[in-house]
Amino acid sequence: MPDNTRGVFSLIIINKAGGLIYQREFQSGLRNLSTNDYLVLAGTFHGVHAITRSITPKIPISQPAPSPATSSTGITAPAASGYSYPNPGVPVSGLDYLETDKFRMTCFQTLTGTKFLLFTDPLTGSVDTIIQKIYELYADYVMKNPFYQIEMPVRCEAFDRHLGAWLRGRT
Amino acid sequence: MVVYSFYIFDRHAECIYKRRWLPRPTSTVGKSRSDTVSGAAPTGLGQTVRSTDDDSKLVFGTVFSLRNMVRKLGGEDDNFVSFTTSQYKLHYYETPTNTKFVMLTDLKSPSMRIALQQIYINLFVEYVVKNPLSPTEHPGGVGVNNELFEESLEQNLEVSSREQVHVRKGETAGSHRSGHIEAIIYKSGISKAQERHSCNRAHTAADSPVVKHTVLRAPACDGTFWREKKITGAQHRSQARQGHPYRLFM
Amino acid sequence: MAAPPRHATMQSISNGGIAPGTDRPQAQQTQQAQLSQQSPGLRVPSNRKTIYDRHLNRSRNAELSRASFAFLFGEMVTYAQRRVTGIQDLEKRLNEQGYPLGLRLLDLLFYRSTSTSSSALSSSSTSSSPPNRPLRIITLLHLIHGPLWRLLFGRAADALEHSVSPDTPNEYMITDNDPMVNTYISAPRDMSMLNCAAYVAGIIEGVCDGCGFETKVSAHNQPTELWPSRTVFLVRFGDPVMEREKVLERAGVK
Amino acid sequence: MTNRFRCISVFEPELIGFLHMRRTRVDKVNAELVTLTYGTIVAQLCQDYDSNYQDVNKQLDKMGYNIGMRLIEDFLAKSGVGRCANFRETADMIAKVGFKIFLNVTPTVTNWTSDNTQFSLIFEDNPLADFVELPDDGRAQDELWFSNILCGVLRGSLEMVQMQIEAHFVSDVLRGDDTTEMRVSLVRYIEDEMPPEEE
Repeated sequence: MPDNTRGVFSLIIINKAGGLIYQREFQSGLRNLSTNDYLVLAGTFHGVHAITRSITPKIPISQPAPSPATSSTGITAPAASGYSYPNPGVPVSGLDYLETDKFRMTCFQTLTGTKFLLFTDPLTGSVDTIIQKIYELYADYVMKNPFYQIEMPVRCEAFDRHLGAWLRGRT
Repeated sequence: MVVYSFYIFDRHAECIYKRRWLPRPTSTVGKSRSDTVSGAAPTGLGQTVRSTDDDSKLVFGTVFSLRNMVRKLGGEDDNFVSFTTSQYKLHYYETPTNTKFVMLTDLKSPSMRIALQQIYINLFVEYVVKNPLSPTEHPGGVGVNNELFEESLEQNLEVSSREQVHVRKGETAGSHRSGHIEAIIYKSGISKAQERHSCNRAHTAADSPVVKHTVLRAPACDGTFWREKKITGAQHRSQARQGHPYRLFM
Repeated sequence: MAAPPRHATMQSISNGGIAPGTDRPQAQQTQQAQLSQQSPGLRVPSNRKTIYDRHLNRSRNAELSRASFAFLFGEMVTYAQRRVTGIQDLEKRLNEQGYPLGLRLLDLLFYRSTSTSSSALSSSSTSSSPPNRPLRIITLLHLIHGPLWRLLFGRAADALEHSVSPDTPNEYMITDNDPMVNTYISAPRDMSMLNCAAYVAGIIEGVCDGCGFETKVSAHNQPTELWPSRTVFLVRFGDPVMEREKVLERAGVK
Repeated sequence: MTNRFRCISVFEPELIGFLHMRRTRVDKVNAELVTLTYGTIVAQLCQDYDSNYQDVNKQLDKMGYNIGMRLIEDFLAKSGVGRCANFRETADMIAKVGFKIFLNVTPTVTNWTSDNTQFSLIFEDNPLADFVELPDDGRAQDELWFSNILCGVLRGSLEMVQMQIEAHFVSDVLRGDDTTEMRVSLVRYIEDEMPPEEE
């Protein structure tokens, strides 16, 4: 159990439409807002996240490099329009980490569009393993709960219980 | 370290300065040096360049909402420092006068907070605010684009980027310039014609064989400036290198 | 010993297909379903291999991911929930879905316990697992508490208790501290009384009925600090079973 | 539960020592429980739709779709795979990773169409259909697709990762065919709902 989870302030989960579906504070460190503020925050962040993805700098390819004819591609992804991204190997993504003086926010977006925002103090390490574990708990205790409706607010007692237990140090 | 673009927004949420460096895309050897040339050679641009003004609006929108979010969560005294995506890193610095400095760099660059502060303190304040010619307010970026500021900005970024990358030996600007480096100087509000005019004027001056480096020399459009600079400015460059990185002009 | 009242004759479906009528009490009218294995109607693959050619213990220790069971069970609950109103109906329906499993598992249990006669399979009850069906309530309950639980959930149940109060001698309790079926299920607050382990209660009921012990089994939440999803299966045997128990007791049949 | 109970036997004493170990999640279950559970689901459907096998197939597909939309999250969380570059890679991911994790089988991917938008999954072993023999009412073997839930699962999970596909069974051992084959075809890539990309 990563010992440095003491620096985890709070967690927010946003569904793929930008709606807030889960918010929980584990440790005080940030100002706590009303649920309405969190709803607004989730909505704006959803938009901002998309914009940060679209303002990714594009490097013009002067002589259009013959895009490697991947013979086996089915319907090919949108053809390169004379631009390449700074590091082409990595898929483009929106905002992943946000640093401020008082806290650090990690945003993990799943391929299905769900976003996990984890707020930790700037020095907390191994944030990626923490957020990966949270995703596994979410996949287990929310997605497998027949009483949870997809894209709706998460009110799964087992999820809260396991998340709290894991983050507060008891396995 | 590669810098992609740099913006300044005033307290009226208007983009008063924008600079984009588009490094050569597929430089095989090491880091593509962010060769910067002022003034886009109008003819050089084959591809359709994305209309640049909405880019700055998007950047401002992002930065503004993130700043508010951070203020709301972390408290009024917390401020937004930087964010990273899988492709780039955005650095942000806001002065108490609500002037916002934004810089987009690649992922490997360290925190540019100090650099932005330096740009604000040494460049913006010195050459824009204290410049009697430029108005106190900068609607449409008027007065920010004076050569002094531009020139020093180049130096600062050039030196600070070289500091980080420990100087690529033997690389001369001229040999890499193959026509498609371009930096779009875009000051919102200034008509295209005026921009081209200022660029041409600098162009003719730079071609004269003996280029005595003077403070007010505006960098040429097509990078010739660098070659002359190298010839005449060698001692300047070496001087800048040993001196502390931000002393810019003799 | 009278044939178990509701033991349905084996359907042509050894597993899926038409389940025995849910109204278990009245005898099944399945006599006309022909039992012949190679009835002309069913086509078989060209290699003529059918499930009867495979050894019954082939998938004995086979394992699948827990997630697949969780998703299937969750979908079963959602499907049942849409067709009923109220917790009692939902639990009744889950119970009915578990019942046929009980009937089938019973024979599998006996086949595996007698054929291997390994002691590991026999529960910790005093006598080694009896070759034929359990005759007494205690041996039946031990069969459920040990081998059946081990077959289904890989471990024995946590406790087996008998009611001490004189007016309910026919009530027994099997306790499972962490029922596998409920791991991922969080019932909403307004349905906190619901316990989806009614499905397992149905299985137990199927096994008991298969052995000739007509009974009613229900699942109840008994959370504790250490075991938040602890469940107790209340097994209530019918009066004919209790009479028979007394007769057998006098006859000294163990 | 007011009346008090006398304990007959707590679970074997020697296991008490393993109390801590037992609490850790064992993520494997007995295959027969899954097989029998699926069997009872199909049986219940046959009863609810009184043996109208078309409806049963449709309902199984719908149930699979609901499962698929949730199962994809579990798949992504546990396997940590990234986005597939093309449909061929998706097919391999489904066969070699997806089915392996959930049903512990690896169907073979064959019969690709030339434009790489359709392929078949051949199941040598189908745990859902263990112990199963279709009803001998002369219709089931022609109308019922016993494992139709799998088609829904594929459709649901791929839709969540922006791929719209169509899947159906072509042959099934339970119907007396020699192989169990499922045909999967890509309809289209679904654009992200996010604001349209810059050109």
